Amino acid sequence: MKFYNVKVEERKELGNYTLLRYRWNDGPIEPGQFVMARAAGYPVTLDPFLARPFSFYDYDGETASLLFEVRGRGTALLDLASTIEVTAPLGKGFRIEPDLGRAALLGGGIGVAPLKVLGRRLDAMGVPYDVFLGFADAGSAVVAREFAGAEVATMDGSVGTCGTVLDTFATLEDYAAVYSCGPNPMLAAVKLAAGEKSLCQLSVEERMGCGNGSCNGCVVPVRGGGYVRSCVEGPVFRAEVLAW
Amino acid sequence: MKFYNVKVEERKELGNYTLLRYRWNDGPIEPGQFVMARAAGYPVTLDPFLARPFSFYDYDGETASLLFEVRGRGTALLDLASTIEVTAPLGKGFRIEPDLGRAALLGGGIGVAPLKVLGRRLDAMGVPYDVFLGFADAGSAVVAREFAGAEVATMDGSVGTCGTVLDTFATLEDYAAVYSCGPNPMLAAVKLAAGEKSLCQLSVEERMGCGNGSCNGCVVPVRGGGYVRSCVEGPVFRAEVLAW
Amino acid sequence: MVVGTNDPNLAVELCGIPLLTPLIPASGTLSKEALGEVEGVYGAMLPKTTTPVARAGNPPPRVAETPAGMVNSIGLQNPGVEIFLQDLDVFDLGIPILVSVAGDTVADFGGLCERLAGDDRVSAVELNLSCPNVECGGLAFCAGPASVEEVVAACRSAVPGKPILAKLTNEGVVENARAAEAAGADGLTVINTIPALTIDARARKVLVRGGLSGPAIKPVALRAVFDVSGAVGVPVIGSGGVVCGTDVAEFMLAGATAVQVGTASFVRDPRDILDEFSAYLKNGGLGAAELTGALRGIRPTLTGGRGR
Amino acid sequence: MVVGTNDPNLAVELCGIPLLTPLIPASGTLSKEALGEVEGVYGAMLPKTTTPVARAGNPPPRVAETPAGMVNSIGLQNPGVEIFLQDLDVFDLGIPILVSVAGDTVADFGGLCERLAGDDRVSAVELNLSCPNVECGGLAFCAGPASVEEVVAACRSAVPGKPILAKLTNEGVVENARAAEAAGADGLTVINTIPALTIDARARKVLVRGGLSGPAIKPVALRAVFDVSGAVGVPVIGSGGVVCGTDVAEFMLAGATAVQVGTASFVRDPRDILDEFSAYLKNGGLGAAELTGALRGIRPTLTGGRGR
Ligand SMILES: Cc1cc2nc3c(=O)[nH]c(=O)nc-3n(C[C@H](O)[C@H](O)[C@H](O)COP(=O)(O)OP(=O)(O)OC[C@H]3O[C@@H](n4cnc5c(N)ncnc54)[C@H](O)[C@@H]3O)c2cc1C
Ligand SMILES: Cc1cc2nc3c(=O)[nH]c(=O)nc-3n(C[C@H](O)[C@H](O)[C@H](O)COP(=O)(O)OP(=O)(O)OC[C@H]3O[C@@H](n4cnc5c(N)ncnc54)[C@H](O)[C@@H]3O)c2cc1C
Ligand SMILES: Cc1cc2nc3c(=O)[nH]c(=O)nc-3n(C[C@H](O)[C@H](O)[C@H](O)COP(=O)(O)O)c2cc1C
Ligand SMILES: Cc1cc2nc3c(=O)[nH]c(=O)nc-3n(C[C@H](O)[C@H](O)[C@H](O)COP(=O)(O)O)c2cc1C
Ligand code: FES
Ligand code: FES
Repeated sequence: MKFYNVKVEERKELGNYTLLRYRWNDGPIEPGQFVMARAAGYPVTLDPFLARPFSFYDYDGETASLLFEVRGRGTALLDLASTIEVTAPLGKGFRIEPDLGRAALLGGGIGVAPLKVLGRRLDAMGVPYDVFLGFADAGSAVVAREFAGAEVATMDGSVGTCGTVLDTFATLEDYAAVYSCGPNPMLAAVKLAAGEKSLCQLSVEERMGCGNGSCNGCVVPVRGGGYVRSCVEGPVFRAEVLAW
Repeated sequence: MKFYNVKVEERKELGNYTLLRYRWNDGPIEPGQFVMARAAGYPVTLDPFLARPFSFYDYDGETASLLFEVRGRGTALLDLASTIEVTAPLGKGFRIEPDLGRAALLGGGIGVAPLKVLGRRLDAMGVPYDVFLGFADAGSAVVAREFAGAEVATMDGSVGTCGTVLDTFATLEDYAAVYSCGPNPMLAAVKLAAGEKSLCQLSVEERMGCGNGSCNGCVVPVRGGGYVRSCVEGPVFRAEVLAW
Repeated sequence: MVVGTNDPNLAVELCGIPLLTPLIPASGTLSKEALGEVEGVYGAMLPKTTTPVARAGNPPPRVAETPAGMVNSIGLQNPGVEIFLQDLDVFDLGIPILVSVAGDTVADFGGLCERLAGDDRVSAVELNLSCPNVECGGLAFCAGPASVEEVVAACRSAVPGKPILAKLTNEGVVENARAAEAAGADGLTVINTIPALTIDARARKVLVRGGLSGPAIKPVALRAVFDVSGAVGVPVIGSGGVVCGTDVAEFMLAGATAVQVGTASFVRDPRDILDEFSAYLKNGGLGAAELTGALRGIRPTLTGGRGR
Repeated sequence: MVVGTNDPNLAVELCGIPLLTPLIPASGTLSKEALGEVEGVYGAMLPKTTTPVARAGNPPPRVAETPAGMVNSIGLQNPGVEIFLQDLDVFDLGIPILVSVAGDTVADFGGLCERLAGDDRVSAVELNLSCPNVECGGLAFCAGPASVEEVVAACRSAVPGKPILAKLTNEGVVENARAAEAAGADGLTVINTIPALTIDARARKVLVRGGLSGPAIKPVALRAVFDVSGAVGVPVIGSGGVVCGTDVAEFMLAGATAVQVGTASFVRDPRDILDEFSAYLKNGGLGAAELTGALRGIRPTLTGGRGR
């Protein structure tokens, strides 16, 4: 897989999360697409060995930004990096059908990442939407301020409703489209809450080896049996496709 | 093995070589002793896996400095580091016998490293000495200016005599003591040139796993058969001890 | 010899098949989606192992990172040989296509080889005798020399017109290599992933039980290639942990005629690996073919090629 | 249980021998010169393998770095059992001393065990059945279950009063483990280094042919520990690539009763590894002994201890 060496133009901390911005004018980016990224250093350093998948948080045609949470060694190194290596945009993003009506954007934890650029796209297309976000605590919830008017919940109750993103709304029935990203268990719950009537799209989170379809590592079970690769068929899937 | 995390106080390029200076006031340093060092990052990064041995280039009681040549990934990373991890001084250095008379210091390539602090010690003890240095080319020979009055040779003849350090003198007979560091083949030649009469000490260069005697990896063959560990019995050996 | 010329000669011959470069994508590590990037990099194409009927593969998680490597447990997910052959043309980049096959029984292997025997698009067949993830497959009945010999012999007679390459696991590799050669294998691919396990200590559960690949296993693979190429006369294809041009050189010096790039293609552009290898050759004024076994003067004989 | 208390309980019992911590220095990776640093870190001491007579070891180079690991070919350099025992007191840090032995024949092993049988300083004997660097030794005649059983049986009767631990290589580890248990081993150390080779591509020569150790082999060692502890009833000591506290936890979750730290002690202070492991336990409100096999509820029985 080809990696591009890019300078970190801006590094900003949004509570527990880190935002990295870098120049990207090599082709369009769809909301929901992702990159494989790591701190620069190959081939001099092989650690971490694999690149990590990150959704695009924002994109203005000139610069793209990633928003991430430091979890293990890969993100720890990324957080310190002044130069990073990224792939071209990967995967299939959110499909937007402009004429459906009001949309709901649901994010769980760092799953909020792809919703920013998705919101921009919806604004541009004049699609009305509401944002519902769930976080572990206040430190993670800081990013919520980037989503004006969002309904927020935290597990520890320190900000907004006490509970998960699913506790931030009574029903999703009034929404023609539901777009969601977060831990898989949350997505399964969102799928249930969204029901059959709406167009529900979920950005799944699977471990990836390559990001370009080569390893068959990132699969999700699909209705009708078998598995498909979330890095090329996804990461965004229509809820009804997933055998969850 | 215990590693100390130290800031790089100064980084200076001496031609092809890099000098790194860091604070070290935790005990004395003998000329010829070495440290195991690597760019900081453990345990987050495991690359390179092993630390590398480096002789002390200089030491003023407050700060110690290393002089190194970038060869592979370990030194490449070290060259970029703003913080490094070093062990306490290791091994046995040069034994100095003040009353012997004039000494000859012979360095080959980066083997010049331990001769700087050795020279300081000889000065302090009032021992007269001459310095003979051999390098591959002018870029490596730049460091020679740190050794006033040194006889210099380069393989490509770009600086000083054309040839090796062995071509910079007619004979070593007049020297009561010979101190040398460089590639092992050069050391073997120095041993021959020094003959039996003088006190000849050689700082050998073997691959090391640990640096503290634990792995038995760094051995040199000794007279009388068998091998001894150069990291604890050396790296400086009396020439006659080595079965070269 | 290419001393002084500007681009070193990268060509090698594998079982009578001329390869423009000694690099081959390791089976299961290059999908059709990624083909666009590899024009001119590889000397032959080698898609993921195919089986008699479709396999859904193992449930996720299927991959886990490890120090300088990864553990995978894909479970040979593939559409089965018939659909595989329908789609094979997409892998046609104008270079020879090698096809990797695996089954649960000797009959499976034989049947697959028969199916491929008549297909002109297939230059050679690689027998995956070593997939550590299909408990009922590869390992189970291909663990020892006896079964290796049986499978290879069956395939040998099933596909008389094409070279067959036996892909071996590290465990017992030298005995298995001798058995494969005796049974008529034209070449050997050494090695497949090494059985391994990863654990998620926080969740206190097994993460992935599968095969280890990547630079971590390079020294093990190098030893296997060195020992096998010293023990057999057929060409050896190195596989295991190649991540840069020097690694390619090391495998060829150890005795490999060609070298597979697998996991590395997930984390680097394989073209960089070829460029680095090319620079290495240029530096030494060598051609790729001269490297094979140069370490000790041994060069596997290139006989046994049934090249078309 | 230690929930809520400030320092978790690190103690474990190995073949009836109480250990203050589950960490043990892997044989051949801790010399007397380095003992000063390890006070309080290890639950038992384990010096480098000793042989009937002195061995000079292999010529340098003996070590080479590899991705996330190293290959060594020391060749069991040691002064022989008599001098070893004369100097043994320096290894007395007030914790149990395990002694590793190796020989070229069954008689060698038996003789070494007899020599140790009467020495009260020795709490247990580890049989190095697996050193890949002594071609005429370990591997050569300890490759299969039959020879493993023979050696262990001989040692069992030679040293009736002390636990014996059979240290196994990865190849064929489960069968060899069953054979060792059947022959009376009280415990098993899994695994030793993995046969490997490094090449200097620039010089075009073999650099080191020996055994691979370090994080690179951790996933392979974890699988061996998991499979072996599921197949035998005696305690298993994990060895292979431990470099941090989480690694220790992973090995114990996989089924290890104690864990050896080898190569990591060259690149880190082993005390940090213990501290990290301690923090892991505290985090989960666990004691070290509770981890063993917790992954699947299996805990090796602690019978067979012949503790003094
Ligand atoms: C399509 C996609 C988009 C993502 N977008 C974002 C994002 O915008 N921001 C963000 O912070 N995170 C995102 N994630 C999750 C992110 O990839 C993981 O948090 C990250 O890989 C963890 O790496 P690490 O080095 O911190 O953890 P480590 O534990 O060191 O990772 C070890 C290995 O496991 C993999 N891994 C560990 N946790 C996860 C996980 N939750 N999901 C997938 N792989 C994992 C790593 O990629 C690596 O291969 C996304 C995941 C996917 C699949
Ligand atoms: C006692 C002693 C003192 C030394 N002092 C200095 C010094 O002051 N300045 C300096 O530049 N160099 C010195 N060296 C040599 C230095 O250790 C190597 O150049 C360095 O280890 C190369 O590491 P690398 O990552 O650049 O090369 P790599 O090829 O990446 O190293 C791979 C492995 O091989 C080992 N290795 C490679 N070349 C050598 C070598 N020539 N000697 C020992 N190990 C090697 C490395 O330590 C590492 O373990 C000394 C060596 C010894 C034994
Ligand atoms: C994700 C993945 C999938 C693989 N699938 C196959 C396969 O289908 N058939 C096969 O023979 N080998 C398969 N392998 C093994 C590789 O072909 C290769 O032999 C091994 O990974 C070692 O080489 P590497 O370290 O360069 O990856 C797979 C390896 C990986 C990492
Ligand atoms: C330099 C070195 C020397 C070793 N010497 C011995 C030995 O004498 N006896 C033995 O049983 N194992 C020996 N080993 C193997 C270790 O004890 C250990 O089993 C192996 O290195 C794997 O663990 P690690 O990855 O933590 O190092 C040695 C390993 C190394 C690296
Ligand atoms: S991550 Fe490799 S196929 Fe999706
Ligand atoms: S480097 Fe380990 S004993 Fe000298």
